[in-house]
Amino acid sequence: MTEKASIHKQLDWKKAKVIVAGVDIGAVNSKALILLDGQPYASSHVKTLIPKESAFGTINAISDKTGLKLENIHSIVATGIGRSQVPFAEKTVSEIACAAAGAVNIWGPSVRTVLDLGGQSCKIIHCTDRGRVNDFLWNDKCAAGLGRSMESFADLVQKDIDEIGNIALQSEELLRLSDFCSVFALSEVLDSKINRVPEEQVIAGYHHAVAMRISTLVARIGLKTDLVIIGGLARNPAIIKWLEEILGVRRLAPKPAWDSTLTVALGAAMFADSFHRRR
Amino acid sequence: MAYTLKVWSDFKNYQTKCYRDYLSRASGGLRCMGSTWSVLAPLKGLGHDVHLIGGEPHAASTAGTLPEEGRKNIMAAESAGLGFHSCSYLKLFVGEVVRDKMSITDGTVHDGYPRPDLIWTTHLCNLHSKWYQEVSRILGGVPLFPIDVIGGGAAEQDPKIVDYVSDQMEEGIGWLERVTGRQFNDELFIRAARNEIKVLVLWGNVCALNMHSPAPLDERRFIALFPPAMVDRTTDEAAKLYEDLLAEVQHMVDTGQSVIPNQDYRIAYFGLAHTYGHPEIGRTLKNAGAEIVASVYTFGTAGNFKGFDKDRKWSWEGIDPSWVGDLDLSTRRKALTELAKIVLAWPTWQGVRSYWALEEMSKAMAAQFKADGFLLAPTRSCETDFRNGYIALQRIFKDRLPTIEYDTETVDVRKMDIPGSKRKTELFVDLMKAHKNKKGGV
Amino acid sequence: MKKVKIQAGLDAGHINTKAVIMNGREVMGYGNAPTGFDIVGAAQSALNNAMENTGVSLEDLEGVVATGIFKDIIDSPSLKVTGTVPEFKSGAKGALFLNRDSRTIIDIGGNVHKAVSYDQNGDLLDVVQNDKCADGLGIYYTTMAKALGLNEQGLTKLALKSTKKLSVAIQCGLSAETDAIDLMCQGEEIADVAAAVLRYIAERVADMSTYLSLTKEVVVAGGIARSQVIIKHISELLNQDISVIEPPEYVGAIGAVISEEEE
Amino acid sequence: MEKNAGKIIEKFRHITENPHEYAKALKDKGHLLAGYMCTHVPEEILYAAGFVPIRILSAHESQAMTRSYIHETYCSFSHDCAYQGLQKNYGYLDMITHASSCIHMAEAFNVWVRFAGYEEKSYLITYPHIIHTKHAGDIMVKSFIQFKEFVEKFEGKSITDEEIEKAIKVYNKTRRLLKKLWESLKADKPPISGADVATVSLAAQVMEKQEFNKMLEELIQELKAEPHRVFSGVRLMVTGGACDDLRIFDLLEDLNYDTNLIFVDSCTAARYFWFEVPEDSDDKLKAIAMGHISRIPCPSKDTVPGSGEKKRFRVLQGYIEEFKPDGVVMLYQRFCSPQSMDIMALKPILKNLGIPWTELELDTTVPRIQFGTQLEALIETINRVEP
Repeated sequence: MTEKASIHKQLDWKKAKVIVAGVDIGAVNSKALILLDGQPYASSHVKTLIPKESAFGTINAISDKTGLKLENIHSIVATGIGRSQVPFAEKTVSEIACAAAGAVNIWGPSVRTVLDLGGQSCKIIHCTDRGRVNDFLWNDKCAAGLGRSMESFADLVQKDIDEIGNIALQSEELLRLSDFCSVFALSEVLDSKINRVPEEQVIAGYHHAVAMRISTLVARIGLKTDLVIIGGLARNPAIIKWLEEILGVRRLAPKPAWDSTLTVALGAAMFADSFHRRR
Repeated sequence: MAYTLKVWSDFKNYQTKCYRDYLSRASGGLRCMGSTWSVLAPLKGLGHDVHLIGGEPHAASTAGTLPEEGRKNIMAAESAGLGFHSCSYLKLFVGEVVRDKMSITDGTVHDGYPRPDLIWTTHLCNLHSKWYQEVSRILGGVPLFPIDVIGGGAAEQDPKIVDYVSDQMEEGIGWLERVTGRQFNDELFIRAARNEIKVLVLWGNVCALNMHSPAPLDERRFIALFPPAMVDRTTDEAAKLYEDLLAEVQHMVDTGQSVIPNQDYRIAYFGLAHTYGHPEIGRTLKNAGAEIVASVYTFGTAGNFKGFDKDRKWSWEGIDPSWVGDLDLSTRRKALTELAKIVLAWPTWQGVRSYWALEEMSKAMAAQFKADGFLLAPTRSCETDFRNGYIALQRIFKDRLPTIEYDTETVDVRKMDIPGSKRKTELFVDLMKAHKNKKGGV
Repeated sequence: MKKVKIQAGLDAGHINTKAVIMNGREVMGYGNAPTGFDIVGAAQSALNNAMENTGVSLEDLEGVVATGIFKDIIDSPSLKVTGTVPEFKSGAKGALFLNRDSRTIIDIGGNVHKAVSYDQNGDLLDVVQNDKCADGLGIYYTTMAKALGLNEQGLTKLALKSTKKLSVAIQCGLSAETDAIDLMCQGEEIADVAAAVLRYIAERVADMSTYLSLTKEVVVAGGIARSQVIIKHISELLNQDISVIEPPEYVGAIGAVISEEEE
Repeated sequence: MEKNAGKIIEKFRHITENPHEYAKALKDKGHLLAGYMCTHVPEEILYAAGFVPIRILSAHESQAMTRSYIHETYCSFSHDCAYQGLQKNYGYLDMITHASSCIHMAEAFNVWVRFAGYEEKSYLITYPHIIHTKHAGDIMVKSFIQFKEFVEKFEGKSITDEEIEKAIKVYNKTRRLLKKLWESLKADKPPISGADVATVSLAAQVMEKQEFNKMLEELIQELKAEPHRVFSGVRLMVTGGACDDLRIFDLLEDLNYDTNLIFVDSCTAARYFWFEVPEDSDDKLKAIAMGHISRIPCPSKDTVPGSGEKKRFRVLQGYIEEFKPDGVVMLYQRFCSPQSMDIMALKPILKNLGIPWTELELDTTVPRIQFGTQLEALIETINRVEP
């Protein structure tokens, strides 16, 4: 199971009064985040295979590096699609509420819309300056799996998932592909080879189609600024570029101190913190 | 040598004139919106200055003349919340209301959506009835009167349905008077009624002439020639247009001329316009001399034929136009009853609720138009008979005639299966060749 | 005595390009390569692969017959393409050559699937191809194997251990995938999820084949046909025993050579 | 000892989950069974002729074999109902009927008639698509007369007015009892769970009505004496299309937060029985038609002539006032066209009433986790949850 963990060297969990954790089991990746007295201490990323195993995987990745064990953590909240498979979680909170809380914590109280581009689903969340959700929209079934389909697309064109966005940005022109669903788009990508369409135009075209589909979903619930974009696809520069272009709104830039894919796990950790304090 | 129709430009100008008059509210008249699948003549009882716009022909011609504009309208409708699987004609039309713009057949885009005074429409499929409900809602409540036509096989021979439709139209006339504050003029209404029935009968005759070999017209021409019968078939000009067209096509038949001289393979077509018309797919058919000579969409959306006889056998032969002149339309009720019957007799209404009617019509089309192949193009997210029952039709035709089915869409190219349709069209041509060689013993 | 002629068949499909080298009507050896985006390159390496496996050099080849979706694209001189054959014809000819009693071939390709019925000479009777929502069965098969941390054969082995019948949505690969992941997150056994995934593929293929009047022997081709779970389920749905042609991936390439050879 | 109410509910649930077992038992007792697809069928006519009307429902197991009969973007409820016919799972039905409503269910009915051997044992009732008008009533009467003639010819026995009146009274009793059961959910702490009430309503559509009335009367008595399950949580109201999947109703009350399912506006629940047929009128079929006109309109039958308004929303706002939901769950079949248009118009109304909502796209399968997350996010929105 491929995993990676990053630790805040200056902090020492043995000295912390309150240790809480947020565990976000996503469709494609699972993440965990540890807070020591509200300070981010350790985080881990693990590829999701069997949700239960990935849950333990996120904690083990951290304990291997820090010695921090499950029993040392005062309160754990699980979220994400696999949250019911985290036996050691005290409570679960939806990834919608966690995304809003985490986003406002990272980007500040001006955030009003959080666009979560997860592996399997895409959610648009309206929230208050205190990170409370007041409205949200889940993608319809035909727009499912936009994140995972990007991985299938990368395999089809034999490119690495982390570079595919940059390749897309290099192409001025783009092949117009169906922005209705990924099955149609992927099938048209294959058939585009008949007309010998240059590869970067196909790659740019696919990114544009995904961005169009997401922007239609955003428009259905409305976009209130400031906008924050999180989730796996948020790391793809071409998706961000076209989303900002189509929506006519620039998102808040990612904070250097924060990996945006940890936003939901942070929200869960914040809930764990407040549950612990209220105990 | 391919024949070019003389009446071509008259048809284009007529449709654009209707739009212009509607937009400019020519002579201070009334703007009436609605489905062109409803009876239109009652609206003309309100005066000489009544201008119509119909959802379906407007969406179809916008997609044809301004595809990019059509695409933006569809996206705007989806962004406003219309279902991703709703009919694309509907989304294109409502998208214009959302964007506050309207495209015209002469390629211009008019800023500011012209608000209709009233909506007179029909309940054909669930989307039809709701299409204009949505327009009325977005525009803050335009008065709307829906006629529930129900439809179904041989409905025109079912007195309870004919009376039901006539009763509603009779009540609708009272509503029209209340909403417009105008006095209903029966003389104008009956004149419009006769024109409406005449145009529908004339169009049926034009289509029936394609039974001949060589067939004078093809689907591409039918697509361009039937919109006026949709937009406003109640005027004297419309009746004249179709009389001239019938005369010219009759002349083509008498002299053996055709717009498509090379017709090695005659195709019967159940589906909407837009995929077979795609350049790549159209070229495959043209290179093989395969032409669509009969189609339920262009024939049956606003056209009448002999239709069902007593024992429910269907015929695509035209009705003798002189029958229209002898029709007794002396009272409002009689005119409404004849109008109800003529609309209920449309092939498209027949197939909506009755699979047996769809089967009879398709078998008759294959036989009477001497088809070499049957092309089925169910329209994604369309509710009427442009999808209902098509899939199962393959089971009926499989052993009789080369038959293929592929996914198309009214106007939304995103949901069309261009690569798949191209492959299936190439296969279709091969199957027709193989079938003809085997049959011909070559 | 017919002069013995060494030819190659190249089946350039959406996902994989398959090559076969034949001496007259006798198969000498195979080669393949993922199609990717460089179609000519993929055809070249598939052919090179086959040449290496058979020791036949380019000069020995009297001709290369192309078939598959990209048959008209692989026209570079270095491939010496001498003719092309439509996919449904090469499928029928190849199936008949490998199994004399067969009259219908179900070909599950990487992206599209089709069924072809033919007479005793391999001449076309009828063909049906899948609808767009059912595109990408091959892509879905690979994606789901990867999502469960396995390869394709591993997915089938795992599915054999299934004990509980689960359902995934059936409209398209995307819906089936969404439901499969939801089932895993509900804590369902991964073997049962794998079985539901394979059932989805079998149902889509079987459903399409019901258009043809399946009388005589039905055979299945395409890489996915190696999954005996899918084959078993297709034959249950069609209540017709069906057999997998050996080797299932190369029926098209072989059929291309046979069609040209019979001309 | 398990409380009596619980036992009756368990019995209802068993019948709803094993409708074939129950129907075959009726058949063995000599009953004639008539299947119907949509609830616009005048069941009283069938009941008066001695038939037990049984609604054809889906089996919640996904299959693709109907994709070569019906277009793939038809709702999976129509696909599954069609599949039941092809699989002969309802082989015990003597006859099937359907009143034309949405086009997806029309296709499901057509598959039974054309390909599942019901050509001679079926009847399509011509039914209006705008139901709240006088003209709709007129054509319904004429249609019902023709349907009655078909049933009489099919059975070789005439149907008397007395038999129809008896049927009307039995069915009205079912409607009153169901309404009373649902109205018990208005309480802050309802005596019974919404999921159980939804199960009982679904059972009504597959059971012999007099037997059903007896069981439901007993249940209502038991509940008065001893509430079955009492708690007060976030009140959720469902509005949408047909939903015959009990797993959905169970999920609505099996979340990480306490919830009460307090109302379901769909044809598998309230729209089926929230009306009555006038009793003891001299024209029985006209009375049935008057009852049908007063129903909560199905989305495929809802355009008020003159304004184009959707009458269902007016009725829905009435239920919102009576049942006081905290949130609304829009439940509709994927690909359903009438629903997708209604939802657009319903959202602004809910916004004005300040009631949050979420949409669940129904399919053969229930993605419990995704739906659970959406519902919990809705509750977190209602409960104004923040860290």
